[in-house]
Amino acid sequence: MPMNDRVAYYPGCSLEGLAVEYDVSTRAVCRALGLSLVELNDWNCCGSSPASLYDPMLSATLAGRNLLLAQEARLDTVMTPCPGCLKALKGAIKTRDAHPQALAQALGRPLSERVHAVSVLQLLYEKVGPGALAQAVRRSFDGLPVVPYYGCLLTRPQAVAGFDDPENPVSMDRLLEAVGCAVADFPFKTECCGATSAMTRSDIVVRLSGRLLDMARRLGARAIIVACPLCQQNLDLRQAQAEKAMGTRFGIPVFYLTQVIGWAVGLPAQDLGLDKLIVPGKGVLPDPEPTEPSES
Amino acid sequence: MRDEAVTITNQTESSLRIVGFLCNWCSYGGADTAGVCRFRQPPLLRIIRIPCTGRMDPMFVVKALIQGVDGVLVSGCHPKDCHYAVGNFYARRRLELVGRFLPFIGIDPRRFRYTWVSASEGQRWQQVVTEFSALIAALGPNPGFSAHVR
Amino acid sequence: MRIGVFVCRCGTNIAGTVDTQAVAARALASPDVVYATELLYTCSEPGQQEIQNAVLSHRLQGVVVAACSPRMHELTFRRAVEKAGLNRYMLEMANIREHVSWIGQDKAANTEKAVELVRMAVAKVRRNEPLFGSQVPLTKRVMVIGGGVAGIQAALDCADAGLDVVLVEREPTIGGKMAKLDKTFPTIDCSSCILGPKMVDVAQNENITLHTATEVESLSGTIGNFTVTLRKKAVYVDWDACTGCGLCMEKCPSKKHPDGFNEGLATAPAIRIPFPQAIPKKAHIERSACRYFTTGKCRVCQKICPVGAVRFDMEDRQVVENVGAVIVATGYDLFDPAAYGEYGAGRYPDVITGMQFERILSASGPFGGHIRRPSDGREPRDIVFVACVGSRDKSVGRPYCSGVCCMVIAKQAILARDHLPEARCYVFYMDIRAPGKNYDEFVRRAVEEYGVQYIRGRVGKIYPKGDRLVVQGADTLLGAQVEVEADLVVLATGVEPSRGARELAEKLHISADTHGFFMEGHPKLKPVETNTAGIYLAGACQGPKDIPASVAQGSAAAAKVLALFARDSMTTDPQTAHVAEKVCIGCGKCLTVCPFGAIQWKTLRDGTKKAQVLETVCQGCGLCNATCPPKAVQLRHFTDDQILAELEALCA
Amino acid sequence: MKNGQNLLRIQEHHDPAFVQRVEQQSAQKVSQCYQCGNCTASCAFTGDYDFPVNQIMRLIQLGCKETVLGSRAIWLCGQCQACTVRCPCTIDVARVMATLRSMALESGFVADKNLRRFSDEFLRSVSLFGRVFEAGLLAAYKFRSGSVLSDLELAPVLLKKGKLRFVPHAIEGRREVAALVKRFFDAP
Repeated sequence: MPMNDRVAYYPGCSLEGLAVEYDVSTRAVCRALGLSLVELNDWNCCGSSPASLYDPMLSATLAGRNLLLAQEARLDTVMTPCPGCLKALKGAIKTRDAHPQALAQALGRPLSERVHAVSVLQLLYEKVGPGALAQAVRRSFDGLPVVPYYGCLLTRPQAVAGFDDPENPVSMDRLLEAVGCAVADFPFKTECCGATSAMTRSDIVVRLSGRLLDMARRLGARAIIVACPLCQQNLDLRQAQAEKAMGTRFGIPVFYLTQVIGWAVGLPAQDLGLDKLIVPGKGVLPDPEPTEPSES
Repeated sequence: MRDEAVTITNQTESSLRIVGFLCNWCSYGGADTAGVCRFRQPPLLRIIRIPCTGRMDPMFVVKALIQGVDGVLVSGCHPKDCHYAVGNFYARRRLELVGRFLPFIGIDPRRFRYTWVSASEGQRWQQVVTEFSALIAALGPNPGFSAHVR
Repeated sequence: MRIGVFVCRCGTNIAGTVDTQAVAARALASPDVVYATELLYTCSEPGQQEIQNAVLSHRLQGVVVAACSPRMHELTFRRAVEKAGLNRYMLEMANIREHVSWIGQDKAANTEKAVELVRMAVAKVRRNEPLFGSQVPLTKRVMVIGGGVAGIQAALDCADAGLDVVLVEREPTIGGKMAKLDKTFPTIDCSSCILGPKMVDVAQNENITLHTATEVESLSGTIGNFTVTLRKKAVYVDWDACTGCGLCMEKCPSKKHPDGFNEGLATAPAIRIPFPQAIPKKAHIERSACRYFTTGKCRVCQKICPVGAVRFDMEDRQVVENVGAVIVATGYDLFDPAAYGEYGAGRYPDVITGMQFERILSASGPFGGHIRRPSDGREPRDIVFVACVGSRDKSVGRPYCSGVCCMVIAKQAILARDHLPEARCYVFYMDIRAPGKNYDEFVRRAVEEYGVQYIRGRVGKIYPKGDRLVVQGADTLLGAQVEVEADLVVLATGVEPSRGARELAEKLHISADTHGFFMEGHPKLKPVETNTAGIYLAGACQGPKDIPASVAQGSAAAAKVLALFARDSMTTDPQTAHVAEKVCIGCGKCLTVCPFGAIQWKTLRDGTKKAQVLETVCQGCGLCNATCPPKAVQLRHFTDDQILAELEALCA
Repeated sequence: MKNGQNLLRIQEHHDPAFVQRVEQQSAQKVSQCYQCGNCTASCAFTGDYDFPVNQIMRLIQLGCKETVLGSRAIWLCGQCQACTVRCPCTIDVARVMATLRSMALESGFVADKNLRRFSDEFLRSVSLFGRVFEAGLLAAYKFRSGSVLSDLELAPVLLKKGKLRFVPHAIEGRREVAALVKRFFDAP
């Protein structure tokens, strides 16, 4: 993956609001691990699914404007933590490759072929990697049983995502193992949580998210680790709804991957937005006192 | 089918014996086919392979029943399908006579049966064995000719 | 006698439900048994080695192997004991797998049964004697019955190897079903272009004697030496004289008779050459259609024939051929769709069979290769194909899959779209079965490139509406009833055994399955053999088959014949009847019952007549043995003594 | 079929232009679908659909435009890509579903009014601020869809956690963004 040292950062609208802790922790972790993020100046909404509903070109245009901002800032790699935004950015790149002139016309400027987009997971996995991450650990999770939940968009479809396995991705597993988690083989890693129906059909979301929570509990997970703001909301914010619908209690905290890594490398709780979780997560986190990294 | 197969386990019944005379070209193969298909059958039958039912000497049937075998089953090729063209026609005539003769020497003719099963009819073989075994089990041990004489 | 008993575990196949160790241990209680053991896989090389070692070290004279069916491995173990120096007939098998371990779960009962079967086998082998076959010369000629593509291939392969071949065909020409086909799947090459040269090869090959319009009347003898009586049917034309000029066809005043080659879609004269590429290209008279034969007047053909070949007085005649092997390749016929009254085949002229559509597609067909409706000659716009008409249908006695129709439909739909680009093709199917090389891809092409609309479901009814037909079916994928209006409906009729197959099986002493397809020797390992040595199968007479499979089987059967004929003589099976002259009372009953004429009279010096068995003719059925009043005739290896010994061992 | 249509007259219902349009716009060849059902097997929403995905594909093959565009299924699709990833014919099924949704919207078949309301509110928010203002969007959507009470219990939780901002973040380029959006709706 060709990358400059500096990486363009596209948070996306969710990370300004409901997923503010994902934004905070992503910035903190990247800083701590030596990745220099440059937030795109005056970025706009990627258009998400409503734009593509009306017209795929509208989606490509809205997302494409952000890629242009990166290009103008002379940054080739645009990183976004949100898989929804990532899909839109990659969609724009696909449109650029398939219909370069149509996109250039819509944007008013041509989009360079060098610009590409990655997720924060891919960035951490490929730029830092499990080995280096293990070296940086100051608070080991010490065998905490967790399940990684990638969600449906992060690795699918493969032709768009171009990263990890579409059905059984393992990059997050490896990173979590590096920080000491006992990662269970989660069969619902990429199953849909129903996010698109969140606004219109909360019964569906609650059913699908409840299924994920139930499986996590069966596997003995004490936390679910996610990389998508919508997944996090459905599992965390709506956990109480799922509990009510299923007549049970889960009490499983749902962390962003960046929060877990941040805690492991010794970042303070306030830098990671841990207080923003609805299902409290502090209880499962290891000893707050960071230790010096082991020499090797 | 498998689960419906009769299992005969009780003490008296486990000592029951049926002897089968099977044509090598058809019924013996049919019994093999039933085995390959794992069609369960009661364990009473002991098979003797013969080249053709035309080889069946009526004496074999009589001797078996006199010596105390509880049932005799002869099985060959379907009529008109004899490997040796006509063997089973002769067999049919002779075996028909044997059946009629048995009551005269004091043997229940139901203890003797002949039938036609081809090499491909494993399921039919299972059915024949299961039914005949059930009949013999119902009839109980053959008192035997020698028992009458003594 | 010193007997060894070997009880096979067959992995867990036997040992799973039979205590093989106990069976071996208890075998030692039988008289003469000096050695008994269990083996893991007796048929494996180490297993056989172990038997041979035991034969030598324990000086065994008889061997009992308790394992699978003798139909499976008797030959294997016969060879094994022979290698150790025993006569191969000093071996007996107890079938404790197919007849015991696989059919019962009660281990105690199974073990008891196995013990008894071993005891019976021991009793038998104690009375076995070394047997030796004799050598008989082979007649190195082969008869191929059926001149379709399978038979043609078999005949050509044998002839190319230098064998004399007698090719027998019931119809006046060879070519079979393939000659009627327009194109072949999945390559769309022209059927007659690839078959035609082979037919010509048959005609030109000096090693092939061709009998067309000929049927088999009877067969006698055994492998290596069969005598086949043929009936050459009267064709009322002297084929030695006929040049195939076709003048008689032009002049024949009785022209309106259904043309069988065109599946009744066209008419033909009473005297006819079946089709232009016929081999032999000779005229024959259809007696029922001929004006002379029906009214006693006409003889036009006889008058105009330039070579005077017409012979109204011709009669059927018998021909006898001696051959060493027979290849049966009688092919198939197609199901008569009249059984499906709801489809109206026969009532509605535009509901036709797949073979009729094949003729319509053919340039040599009734419409010169233009697709037209039989009713009004109009080009159809909507063509519906219906699969599984007489296949996979228990209600019409055809529970099996015909195997070829899916591909035939795909081919015909593609060709229909090629001929009529405006036409729309619909296919009602239950499953698409396309397992051959490039077959599924071909079906996908029909769907994706040619836009053929496949609808998964059967057709319930076909009825006329105006000058069109309404095909009422189902789309089970949608769970909906559907209707398609059609101009032409093609029923893909199923494959069934050739007319008269069962009667032929009787004549040849081979078996047929419940549907009438000939039975192969073993479903996996002897696909072209029959249970009668020296008679082989090729093509669809054994079961539905497409062209490549039929051709492959034709070649395979030829290879079997060539392997048989690679030697000059063969060892006969010594399991034959034998007469004890001193006991024989000369009643002659055995001569009467022997189906093979293998027993003849022998006059002793004192003038008394005794029965004598011709061992090379005897087939070993034992009918004479069962018939003989004083039991003078005994079938070797299945003597009364041997069978009764088994019985007594069971009763002991 | 689920919608009560008992008899399908194949030719009458076949709209070849519809098939062509779906194939063109989605860049997928629906005739490649051989109805294995893997999409339906993999779909998280099958139970909520009026037609399972494989039947949607089948209906497209048959050119049943009204049934397809009028179906509820196309609006419930979550675009999770499970069907696309697993399709043995390599058809991008999710993209076909998305295409159908756009076509339905354009042709006036709107089975799910709420989704349309939400999408409209979303794009309105984007046009106004350049970014989505979540709190405003939620309130506007809930109000317009008349489902003010649903998910009401979530609001206090979010408020307590400080996750709902009440002031939209308007970007400098918001007019540029609004123009981008507007052009697509003004286009003929």
